[in-house]
Amino acid sequence: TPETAGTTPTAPATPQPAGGTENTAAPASVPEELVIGFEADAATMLANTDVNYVTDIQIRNIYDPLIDRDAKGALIPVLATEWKNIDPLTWEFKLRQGVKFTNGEPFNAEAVKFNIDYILDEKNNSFYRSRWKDVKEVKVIDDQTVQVITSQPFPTLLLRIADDLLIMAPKHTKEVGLEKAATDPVGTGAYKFDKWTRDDSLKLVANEEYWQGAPSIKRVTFRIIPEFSARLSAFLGGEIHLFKNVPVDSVERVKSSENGKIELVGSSRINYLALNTFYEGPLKDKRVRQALNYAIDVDELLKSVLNGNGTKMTGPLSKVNADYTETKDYGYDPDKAVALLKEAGIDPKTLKLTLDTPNGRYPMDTHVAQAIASQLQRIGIQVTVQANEWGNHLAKIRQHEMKDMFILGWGPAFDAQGTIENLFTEKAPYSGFYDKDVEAMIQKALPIFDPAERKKAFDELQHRLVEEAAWVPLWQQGDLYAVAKNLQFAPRPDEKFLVFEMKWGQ
Amino acid sequence: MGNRSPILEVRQLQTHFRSGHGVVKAVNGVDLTVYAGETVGLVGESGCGKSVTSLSVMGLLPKPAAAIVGGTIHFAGRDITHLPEKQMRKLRGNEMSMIFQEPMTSLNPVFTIGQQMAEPLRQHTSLTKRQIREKMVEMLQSVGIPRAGQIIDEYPHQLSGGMRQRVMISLAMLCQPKLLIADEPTTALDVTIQAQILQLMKEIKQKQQMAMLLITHDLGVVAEMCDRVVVMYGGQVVESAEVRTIFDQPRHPYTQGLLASMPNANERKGELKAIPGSVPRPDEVGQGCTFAPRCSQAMERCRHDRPPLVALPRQSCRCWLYAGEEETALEEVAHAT
Amino acid sequence: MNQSTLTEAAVNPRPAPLSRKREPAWRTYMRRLVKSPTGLAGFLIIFVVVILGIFGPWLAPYDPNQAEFAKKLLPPLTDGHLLGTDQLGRDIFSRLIHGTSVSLIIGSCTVLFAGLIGTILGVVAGYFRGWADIIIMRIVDVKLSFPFILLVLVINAVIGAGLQNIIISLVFAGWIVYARVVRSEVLALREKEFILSCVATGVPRWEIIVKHIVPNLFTPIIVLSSLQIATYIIAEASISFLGFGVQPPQPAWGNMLSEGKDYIFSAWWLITFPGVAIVMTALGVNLFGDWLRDVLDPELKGH
Amino acid sequence: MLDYVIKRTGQVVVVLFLALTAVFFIIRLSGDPTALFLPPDAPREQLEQFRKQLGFDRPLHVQYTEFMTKAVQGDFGTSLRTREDALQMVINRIPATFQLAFTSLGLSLLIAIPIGIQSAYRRNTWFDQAGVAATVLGQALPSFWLGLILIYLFAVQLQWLPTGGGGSLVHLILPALTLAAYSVARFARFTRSTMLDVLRKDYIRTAKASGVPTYKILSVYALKNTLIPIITLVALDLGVLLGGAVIVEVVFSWPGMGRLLMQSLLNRDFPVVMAGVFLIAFIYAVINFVVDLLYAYVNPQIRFK
Amino acid sequence: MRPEPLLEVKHLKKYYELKKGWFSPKQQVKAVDDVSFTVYRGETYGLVGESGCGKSTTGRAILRLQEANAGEIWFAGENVARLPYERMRRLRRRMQMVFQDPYASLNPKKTILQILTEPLRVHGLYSPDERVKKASEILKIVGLSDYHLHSYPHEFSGGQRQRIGIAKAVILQPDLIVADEPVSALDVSIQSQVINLLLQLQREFHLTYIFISHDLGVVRHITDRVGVMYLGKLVEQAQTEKLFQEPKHPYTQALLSAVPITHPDDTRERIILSGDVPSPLDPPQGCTFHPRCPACMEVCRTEKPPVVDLGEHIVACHLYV
Ligand SMILES: Nc1ncnc2c1ncn2[C@@H]1O[C@H](COP(=O)(O)OP(=O)(O)OP(=O)(O)O)[C@@H](O)[C@H]1O
Ligand SMILES: Nc1ncnc2c1ncn2[C@@H]1O[C@H](COP(=O)(O)OP(=O)(O)OP(=O)(O)O)[C@@H](O)[C@H]1O
Ligand SMILES: [Mg+2]
Ligand SMILES: [Mg+2]
Repeated sequence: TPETAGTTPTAPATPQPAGGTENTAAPASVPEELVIGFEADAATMLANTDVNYVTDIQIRNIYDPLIDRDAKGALIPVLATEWKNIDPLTWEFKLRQGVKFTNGEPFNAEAVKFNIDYILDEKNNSFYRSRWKDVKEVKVIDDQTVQVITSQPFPTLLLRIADDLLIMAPKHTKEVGLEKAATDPVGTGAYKFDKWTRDDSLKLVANEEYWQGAPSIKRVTFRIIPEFSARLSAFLGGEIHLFKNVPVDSVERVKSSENGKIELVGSSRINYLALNTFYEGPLKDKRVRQALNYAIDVDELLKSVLNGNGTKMTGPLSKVNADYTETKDYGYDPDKAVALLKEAGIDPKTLKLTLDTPNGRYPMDTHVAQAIASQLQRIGIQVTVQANEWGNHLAKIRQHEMKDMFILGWGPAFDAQGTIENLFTEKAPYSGFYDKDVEAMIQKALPIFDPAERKKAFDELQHRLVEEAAWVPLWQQGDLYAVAKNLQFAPRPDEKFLVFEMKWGQ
Repeated sequence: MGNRSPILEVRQLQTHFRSGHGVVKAVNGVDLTVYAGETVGLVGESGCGKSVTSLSVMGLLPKPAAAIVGGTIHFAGRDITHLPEKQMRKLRGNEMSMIFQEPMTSLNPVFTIGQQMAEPLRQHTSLTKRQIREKMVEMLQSVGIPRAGQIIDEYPHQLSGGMRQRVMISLAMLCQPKLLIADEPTTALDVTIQAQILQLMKEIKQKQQMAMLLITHDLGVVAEMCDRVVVMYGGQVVESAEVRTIFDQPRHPYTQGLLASMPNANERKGELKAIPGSVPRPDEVGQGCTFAPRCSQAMERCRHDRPPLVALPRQSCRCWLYAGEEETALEEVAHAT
Repeated sequence: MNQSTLTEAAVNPRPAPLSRKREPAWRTYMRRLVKSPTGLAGFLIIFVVVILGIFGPWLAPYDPNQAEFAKKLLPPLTDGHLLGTDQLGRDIFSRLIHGTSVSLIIGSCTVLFAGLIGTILGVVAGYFRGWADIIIMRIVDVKLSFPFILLVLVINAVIGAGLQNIIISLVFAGWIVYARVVRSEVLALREKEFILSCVATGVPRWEIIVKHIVPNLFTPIIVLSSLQIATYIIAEASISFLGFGVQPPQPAWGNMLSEGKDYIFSAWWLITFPGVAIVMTALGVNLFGDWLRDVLDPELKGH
Repeated sequence: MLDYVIKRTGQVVVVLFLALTAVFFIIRLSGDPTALFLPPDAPREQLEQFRKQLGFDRPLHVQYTEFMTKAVQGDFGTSLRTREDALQMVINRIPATFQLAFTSLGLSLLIAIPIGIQSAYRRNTWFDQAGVAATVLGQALPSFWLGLILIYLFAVQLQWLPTGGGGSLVHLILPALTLAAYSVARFARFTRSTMLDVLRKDYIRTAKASGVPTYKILSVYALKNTLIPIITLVALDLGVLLGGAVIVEVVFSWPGMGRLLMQSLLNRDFPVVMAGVFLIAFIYAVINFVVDLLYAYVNPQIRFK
Repeated sequence: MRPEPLLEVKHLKKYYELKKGWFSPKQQVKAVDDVSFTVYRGETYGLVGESGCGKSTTGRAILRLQEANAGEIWFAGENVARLPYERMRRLRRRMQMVFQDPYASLNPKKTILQILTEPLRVHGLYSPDERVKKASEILKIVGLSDYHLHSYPHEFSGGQRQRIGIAKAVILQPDLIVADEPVSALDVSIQSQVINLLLQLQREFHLTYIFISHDLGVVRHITDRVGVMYLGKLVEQAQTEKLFQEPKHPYTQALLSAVPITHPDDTRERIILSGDVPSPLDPPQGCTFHPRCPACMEVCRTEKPPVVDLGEHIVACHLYV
């Protein structure tokens, strides 16, 4: 769907803050500064460098992207006003006029070129580089026009631009050098950098000259509080106004507090139970995988472990995914599960499986794992749960050291390719599933440029993956935010905190 | 000897220790008198209660393990048996002071000699800092310490054993006490140094009219230093007399045995006269005479009845052998009973 | 960890008074235990904990791992759940009882292995001195400046999380305490006259170590161990907090505590009861260890 | 003195060398860092290239030699995550770390020593037993439990103190208290037992025999002797406080060295881990050196011989 | 009619490297500095001197409980100082030691039976049953009984322990026993018992003793010949009676005169030495005794005194050159 976001809109669809007048109208009790509690600090203030979302979330208030997403995940223009495909290998972008970096530098085509070149330059060791490797060249056509030439058809370029690319001020960056720029960022964003104390806080002040108008909230602090209980304490004590990932069982506590409310949004991130076919175990048998799909009651997990915070999935993609198609739901049917196992020649009473889960990476992850174990135990399967430190969990997956099953999340997952290609091909270890035929189907679908045909191919793939019981789809993650009552905040499916979109007041 | 007044009078002193194993009667009825200006030797074997007696007098018993459970202690006519700590403190280091056995460990290793010696003066006089210092130097010089002015600022470990004992002595003498208790002051020292220290103590005693209670297990030291001797065994006084009487005419079998077992009194390489058996532990003292199990002259009676302190001419002795010989007591013996 | 407090158990043998009838040692100790309120309290706590640890599985009213989602987060004293239920509807009381044995296993295994390794190295360093001593003591130094979490993480990466990981990590960290204490003990012992007397007799070296030095190390080691056990039980909680603890769903006090920490505001009983269990046990062990030290230290005997 | 310094330095060098060597090899066992930095969809070529760039593709001994050669020059490389100088990153944490360590140390000594002295003096009285029980309790509380309870009490319920974060003195109080709880227990017990020993010494009897009042004996004559062994214990604990206060730092969001080290470990940010271990070992050595000096200061027997 | 020499000590030296403070350079204590003497079979050789003069070190070096820095120790035709570990271990059967502290010299965790049979066991003597018999025999000899075999050391008094210590040394029937202040920790009334025991055993087993003590009364009573040590050096050596009657070295003279009198009426010409025993860390130049010597001459300050043999009476002093 690359072109759909289209050439038309000139103004962002995000809610337009009212600018200066709003300030005087605000009640006197409004806090001077918004404090956001956050679990980990940014790695660097440089854009386009660290893929970790904790970095991205913070610096996105300093830097603007060319393209953003709206609440439904559709692409909307920001610094780029329009874009089009000139040919399968050439993309052209028109840039917004009159935008200035906070140090006075003008924003123009050179700036875009500088930032994409930054990613591509091996010296800079950007962790994004592999995603951009098909970009051959960035051509400055004129001040307001830039062309991206790719070495092969690159249908997801717009998604890369939307998800990855942020625009740093080229002159400043070159002048002070990367090392300095990493702690003194300059962008076109709604906020200017003020002070950064690593692992303690990042302070930002409003960019009064912001091209979308002056932000309503004048000061922002991201406070790093790694421990959840401490975050909640800080929230209850009024030290912070906003934090994300409230454990489901603490929702009530926030709601019942004097000045807190809960905001919920369906994240694009999906959680699933991988059924590992790289491991020589019973799960290589399709019937066993299907049996597990029948034996696990996702509805019950959602209801009882997650208190309903999440949206059930039935296939590889969630409903927010642009390429979603409805697939068959296995449902909960333990008898069928037992029958299938018997058919595969396995007595469920003697079946022993292991289940790896990260510890604290996803909402209630270890609890979900234990609950799944408990559910499988109902039909006699014995499950050993192993909770891993995140780094180990990832390493085990990558090095194919996982055993029968593991829990993992994937996101942002807005499009089919980004999900299916990266999960179900042979090179990708994350779903633990690999099948020759499926791989062939994927390879065939990838280069398709025609939207309709492309959609058809991916729809087919989705059905096929469900049929194969490639994994046990769990849910589209529900993101829970604790929000101060007097803060207007609409959570985004892409997990970002854009302070520009927030304001004080009921 | 007529009209001397007693400076220290201990009557029927009983000091007991409470411990995990019951009560230890470390001192079990001790009578002791020290007159002004005289030197009394307190002899007896290890564990017989010499130190506990002296600590009872000084009010330095380890609390709460030990307590005086009977008897009285009078110091210069005043009953100090159960004197409150505050008043006792005013006496200690001032009117009565004490020298301990181990010069090596009796000085605090992390304070200078001066800091430690200044304490009694600070507690008991109102001298200024400079006066205190002068007084200390003077005192140290008088016990024959060279470089007194420097030594004041040195630490105990920089001094030899003999020097430290001199420091201890001058520490005890600073406030010119009426009574000096010396608990085995030379046992830890070498023979040649011991001779120096004994000499020094004799001199000091002659200069200052001071009474001294000298605790030792060495009869040689007693012979050299003392006017009168009190012999203890198993928490009790078994004999007490003038020093010559003890050496010439010991009456108690223990005292006799002690004197006889000195090597010099025996033929070289020959069998020494020995007291069989070993010293009883204070917690296993039965009824009867404490020495009876080791006594060659023990009678049936000795095992059942505790002998009284019998006043003999010129001495007193706790033994049934002399029960019939009781005679009119001499004055000082009466005090010592 | 606490090591230096323990060297004071370095004892010089002083005679216990000769008693007429010899009474068995355990009766003497029992008599003295009854007299010490803190020691007795410690002993009773340990007694209860050990009983629970051994017979827990028969005493627990529920299956500790059976999740019953409908009954999650019940407060104490509801629906037949004495201490309430946790986030998956499991009975906390039953989990606590089952967790007892895990904590005991961690405490005792660690003490056993750390004690063994530490003692051997300590004896070698202290008795042979020279190079062995230098090398062992440098390793101790290195270990001291080595973050504990690094060790846990690496062991976790190599052998995976779980009970054995915890024990191995703690043994790795714990042996130095023993090595140091034992070494200084041995240094003092080897100068003792009775050891010299063995040399003079012509007792071979290994026999001196095994028969004369090691038996005299028992007292300090017992005292040290009694105190270390508590440290290790608490350490399990810390390791769980860092995410390397005993694997769910197996209950252990530490992982119950760290799983419950997110509920401190919404369901206090999740974190309170395992916390109380740890604190009580540690308290009991410490009180008992203190008492033991006093009893076994002849310097303090009879005072 | 010079002799001593040379010998001591030699020891430190050996320890640093051994520590770095151990960490170097041990850390390689903890897994590959590449997975954590690159995006999950990064292709194998990029992983390989990243590994190559880090030098991970070469034989271990080559990597080791290079690492050591550079480490000797104080170059631990740059952080994989932040691209800053690894050593500098760790050094930046020193102020916060020291603040917390020394405050809690001071706090615990201030509380522990009087308690220990009194317990020893009033051995076996109710005060002693209560003191022992209380200090033992302090040692028996898992620190994150205590920390969270303190936060709940003082920050949420009473709102007297902030829940965490770095910066001002008020931020220090709760974490320092939490850390101190453990040390107080150790110090108090140690003071008590040392004091008991000291009070049995002959020189205390001498002081009593000079008529020195009890309070002065306790607070001057016995205390100084007691302090000497305490110094060693303090040094040992300080080492732990510097590198090992991870849990308290996490609970109270304190930007200290322990937290950085843990994060770096979890991120497999090897250069920072190495630099961290190096620095901790170094500080530890310095502390030990200072302790020796201090020792010599309070203990004249060492000073003069 | 000189009996055969059993032990010959030649130029024995033992220096301790000492490092007391951290900031001070290494120092050397010359604990034993060039000591030579001979002990004949069946005699008791006494070593006297003040604390720290090196008596114990000499004793221990002879038994190689401490390795000497230099010198030869000839025992039974072998230089003990050079023997390899295992041969030395076996030789220990013939040379034994009695220690000063009866409380510290017995392993508190062993029964008396274990303590007494161990020497036999490690030297492979007798069968296990015979060893027990031997132990009970020796126990009777030292005045204890079978009754005590299964007791632990802490159940005995100091005197009894010292008897056990002596029994342990004697049970191997050695030729030589080094007794390092065996009675000085004992009560006065017990001392004489132990001395009697030592004398009795010597007669019975033809033992040779090196008897170390600072108690001159005891030394005079028990020894045949005496060596007087001062600051690591042997300053005088003679027959006991001769030494006590005619001490030659000024130090010996002072030492003897310092012994306390035995009766209040005794009068003795005291030679009170001025000053203390100098530190062995920093011994005086020349004759080490010269700073305290009442008869000090010019030469004493600079030159080490030669050893002068006055016919079975050896003295190291310039006065007799
Ligand atoms: N702190 C104590 N606790 C228990 N018993 C004690 C204590 N101090 C002394 N005793 C007992 O009191 C008895 C008398 O001891 P004391 O110190 O008076 O003996 P002593 O005659 O001075 O012996 P020594 O010559 O060895 O100094 C001893 O048997 C000892 O067991
Ligand atoms: N292990 C040691 N390390 C260092 N110096 C030592 C050691 N043992 C003894 N010395 C020193 O060697 C010298 C001689 O000691 P030794 O024990 O032989 O003397 P001694 O004559 O037996 O004295 P004492 O009568 O006190 O037992 C002393 O100055 C002592 O300080
Ligand atoms: Mg005494
Ligand atoms: Mg000696």
